[in-house]
Amino acid sequence: MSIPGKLIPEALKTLGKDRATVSYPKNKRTMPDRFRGAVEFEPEPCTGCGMCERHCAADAITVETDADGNVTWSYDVAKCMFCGQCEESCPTDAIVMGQKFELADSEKPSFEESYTFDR
Amino acid sequence: MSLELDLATGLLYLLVFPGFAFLFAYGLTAEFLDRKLYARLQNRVGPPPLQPLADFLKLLSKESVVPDNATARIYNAAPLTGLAGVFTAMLYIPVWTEQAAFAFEGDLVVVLFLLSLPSFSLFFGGWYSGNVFSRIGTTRTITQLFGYEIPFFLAAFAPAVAAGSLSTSEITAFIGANPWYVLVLLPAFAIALLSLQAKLERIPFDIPEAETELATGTLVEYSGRKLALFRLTKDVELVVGAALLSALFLGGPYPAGSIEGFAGVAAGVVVFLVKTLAVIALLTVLKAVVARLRIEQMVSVFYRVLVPVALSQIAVVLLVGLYTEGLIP
Amino acid sequence: MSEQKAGTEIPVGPQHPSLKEPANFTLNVDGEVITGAEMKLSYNHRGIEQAVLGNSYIENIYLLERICGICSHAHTSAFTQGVEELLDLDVPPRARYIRTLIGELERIHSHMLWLGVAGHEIGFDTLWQYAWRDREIVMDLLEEITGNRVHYSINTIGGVREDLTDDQRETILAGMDDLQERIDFYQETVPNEQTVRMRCENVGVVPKDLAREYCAVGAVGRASGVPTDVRKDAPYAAYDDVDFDVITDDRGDLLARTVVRIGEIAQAIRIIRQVAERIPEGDLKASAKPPQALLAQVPEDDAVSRYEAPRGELIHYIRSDGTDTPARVHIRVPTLANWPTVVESLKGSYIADTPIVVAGIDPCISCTSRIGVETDGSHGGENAFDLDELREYGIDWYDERGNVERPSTAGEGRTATDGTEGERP
Amino acid sequence: MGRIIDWARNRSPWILHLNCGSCNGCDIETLDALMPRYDIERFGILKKDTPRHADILVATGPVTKQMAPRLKRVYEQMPEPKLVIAAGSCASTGGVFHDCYNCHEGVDDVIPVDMYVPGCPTSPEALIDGIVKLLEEAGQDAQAERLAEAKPEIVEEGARIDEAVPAADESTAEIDTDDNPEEGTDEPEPVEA
Amino acid sequence: MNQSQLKRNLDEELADIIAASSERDDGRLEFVLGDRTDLDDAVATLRDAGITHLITITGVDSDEQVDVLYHFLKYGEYDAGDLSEGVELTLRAIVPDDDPTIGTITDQIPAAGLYERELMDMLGVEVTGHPNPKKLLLPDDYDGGPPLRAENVEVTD
Repeated sequence: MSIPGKLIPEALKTLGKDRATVSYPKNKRTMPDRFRGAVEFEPEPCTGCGMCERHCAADAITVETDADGNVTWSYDVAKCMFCGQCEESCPTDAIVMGQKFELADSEKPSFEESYTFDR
Repeated sequence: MSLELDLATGLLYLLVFPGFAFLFAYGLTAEFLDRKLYARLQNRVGPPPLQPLADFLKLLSKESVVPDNATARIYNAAPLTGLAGVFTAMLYIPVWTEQAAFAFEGDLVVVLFLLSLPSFSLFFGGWYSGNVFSRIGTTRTITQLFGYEIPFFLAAFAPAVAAGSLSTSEITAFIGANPWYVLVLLPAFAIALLSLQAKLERIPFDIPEAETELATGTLVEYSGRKLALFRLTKDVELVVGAALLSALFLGGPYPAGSIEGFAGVAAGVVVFLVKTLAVIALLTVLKAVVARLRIEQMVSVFYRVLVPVALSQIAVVLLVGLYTEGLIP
Repeated sequence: MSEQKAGTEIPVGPQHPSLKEPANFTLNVDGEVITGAEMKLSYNHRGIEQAVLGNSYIENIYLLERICGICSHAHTSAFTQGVEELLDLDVPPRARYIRTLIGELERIHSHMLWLGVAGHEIGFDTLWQYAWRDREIVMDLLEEITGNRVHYSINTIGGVREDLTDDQRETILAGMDDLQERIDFYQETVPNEQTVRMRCENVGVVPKDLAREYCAVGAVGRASGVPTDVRKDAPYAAYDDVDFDVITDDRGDLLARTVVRIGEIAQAIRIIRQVAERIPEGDLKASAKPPQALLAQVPEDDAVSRYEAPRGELIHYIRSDGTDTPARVHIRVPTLANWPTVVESLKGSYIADTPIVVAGIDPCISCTSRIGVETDGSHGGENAFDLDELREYGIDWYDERGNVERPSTAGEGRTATDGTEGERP
Repeated sequence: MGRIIDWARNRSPWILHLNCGSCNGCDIETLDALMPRYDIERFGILKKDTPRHADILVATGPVTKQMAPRLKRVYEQMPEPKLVIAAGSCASTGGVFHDCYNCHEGVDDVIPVDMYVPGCPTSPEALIDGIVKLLEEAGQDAQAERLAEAKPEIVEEGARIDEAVPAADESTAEIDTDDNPEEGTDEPEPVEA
Repeated sequence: MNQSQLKRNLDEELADIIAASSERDDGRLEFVLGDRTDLDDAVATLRDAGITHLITITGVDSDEQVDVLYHFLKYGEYDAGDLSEGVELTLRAIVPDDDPTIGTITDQIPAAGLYERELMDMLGVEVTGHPNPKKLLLPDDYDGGPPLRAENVEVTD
């Protein structure tokens, strides 16, 4: 039977080390380039093709075109699963995955955003 | 000294130092230092200094639920008994001089008994809260109690045998007068340390509250201020246990104990704090570097390893005593 | 719920600290000894297999990714490999290498996670903290390469979505150096720490024949001496081109599984180094067509896709009917294959061992209960044990495997028993 | 007094993590927040294992049909004041599982939610952000509101507790401490070794 | 033994009870049972041939029949780096929708217990002789039909 405590040297070494903790809310890190945060939408290039809606497994994006040709693009970040398929499917780069991840909110309606524009 | 003065000092001991106020403050501080050191050992930041106080106040302000199938009277009374026990125990342990606030021949036994009270209060509280987890937790508490009490008592009696007295204060004075006994008593100190860890139900002996098996065991149903009291009990028990160990094995306030006057008191308190914090730090490191044992492993370690060691320690102490008295060459 | 009348029943879960996921066990205990286990894991059943049928293959990649957050790459890889088989697509080598890379990073992340959780289950919180701290190395790499810490979403039909830059290769190699150092430490420390040994040695033993009988897969099988590994059996992605060993152990207990898993991390580091060093240049996708065009070509057919997930062999069965939505996707997760071994090894263990025995197979309940659960038994029709038979079974079980104290005669355990039974309302 | 209690509550939010059918992603990230990298203990947050000890319920996953009653029960078992965080997109709205036959559409289908934290999964940072926001904004109001709404019940329960134990626990503790030593205190004899 | 050899051997041994067999491009063997009542014999034969590892049981519902697929694996074993590949093998039994029953194979392969219960829940195929045919994965109060039967699947897109 060996004596327990194989970890003691490591634990004591750790005492001398810098702590591993980030000081998150105080200092925010820069997210990596590829980080997939909330979707950012640019109405300008959008053609209203609806590929994003079609490829969205969570149905977070809806695209509606009314009789007058007005396109309503709406997005619910609380449904979004941040897969980035919409960005890839968008033929005109109207959708970009942003860097924003601090999305917490107590009111559900504030998660929805929508753009109506003419095509 | 007049009776009034006696009464006044008595009350001071009780309520301020080393009684309620001091223990409350030191207990919470000890919890903070314990958590902080534990966190640092794990490479974390750990809680802010006033954390235990915030926890305590928050719990006081929370709803305190009595579960439907609990036996309300016992369930409600349990947290107080343990707390009362540990607060009382402190009065018999020397703090700034070798003389405890209250002392009499045989007070060591009382202290040891009072230190067992929290386990019993946990047992009653857990048993009567009517939850299956807490029932298993309480049976484990009691099983564990049987496991550690005997080695703990034996270890505590080793210095008592050396000093030839059952009074904590006398033992402290004896160790203070013969500091090399600290080395003789090292094995007993180690055993007492392990037993104290088991008493406090901390890793590796946190079997009764094993969070991964029993949620928090005995305390599963407790909430609000009753939980706060249980937590306070643990904190104070930690301090009192550390103080007892430092008094029995490390010579209490020595070498500061002999200084006269206010400086002596101050130095004594400093030495007391240093020694108890050292004991607490040892307990924390122990908590950080091992895995939890199973209940039967814990009992078997205590019975098969620690009890024989404690017995031989007493034999060694006897021999050393005989040797110093010149009875054996 | 349970057929047993006597003894104490401990409900474990669905909210229970040792199960990070909702599973519900009812343990029948005699004092500290488990005499029977009834499991109900359907708390996590979401009905994904039906939801899959209403979505296109593209959407399903992301839906299936969310079967499990720990083996998300495994699920997408298995699924896309299956669809590629249906479509007869040749995935370009660079994409295969990237898949291998992510797969191995995920394996490290999963095994480190397991090591930490296992530490937590046996009350070794410091190990938990250390393992998860070191796991952050991998999490950072994954986030940098794929854009998310958990759901990488890097697979797409016919290839991968993101490239690996040279900078990232450097970062990976540097990260692997750091990690190697840590893994050496764990390899040295964890299996040799006495308290870990006390908790893991001869606990939850699955002997080789039992592992065979119950078709155990992955690290559980390998720790019991069954050397199965899809990466060797039927190499996919780039596993043909890289050198690695299959770690096996013949003890079959928890310690063996720990050793095997830590060994696998070391192997994964080896694979990742090779991949980062020799990744070939080339395309990322088999076809430049947009996904919608690819999906129009799915023939009516079926495919079985196997993948060595961190927990073992993962199977996706995909049936297509010529439309852009699948006609059936059946998923067999490794945890499901390993459940029967848990039930077997629980019987006769101590309550204190439950978490670690259950955790020993690295259960992934969200994977498992997507489809199904198992209650006590499946033991060739003998599952109508009553309490005494179960107790006997437990004792026999311990006797056969030796070395462990016979539970029901252990003096201290009994103290608990009598009290618990006596006062039960 | 109220300010002291607010201070204490804001500095000691103990969380209870409940997986209601999530994919694990949010769960490992929630636990990850306890680990050295993010160490939410520096905010005084502890992870508790029983609803009785917890102040904030962190629920993940779309809430499966089977899990819904349990979620409700766990919520009811928590002592007031209590707060609920729906961690992750699934917990907020059902997310990718919103049309599965065995799922509810998020936690708020079953119990009231005070803070939604979208993300798939919620990174530990997002969760910390959520808890901070919860304590900052919703915390006081929501607590006060719920307390006001739930008053009848609490008074009833409180009454029962108060009947069993005289109001001030602390003072009782003091009295106890006072009593016991009194018996054995007579004259501390100075003894010499 | 490679898959073609294995197929030839099995074709011979199973000649009486299989209706068709095929080897697919990826090396997977498929055997179609002539009659679902022969399942037991087929599994016994496979076991004798050393194929004991059941991967999973899949059910696929088309409108008038449920195909129950038993996926097996012949282990690829390697010692000291020597690798021989595993062979996948599928046994297909056809169950008509109007009489959805099939015999159990749990007595021969204990691991099948789980998969058969899953089959019962999700596709409503009753597995006769199953030792523990309790509801397994659907919620206790679930009252819809088997979720994977064609009539219960709503195809939205």
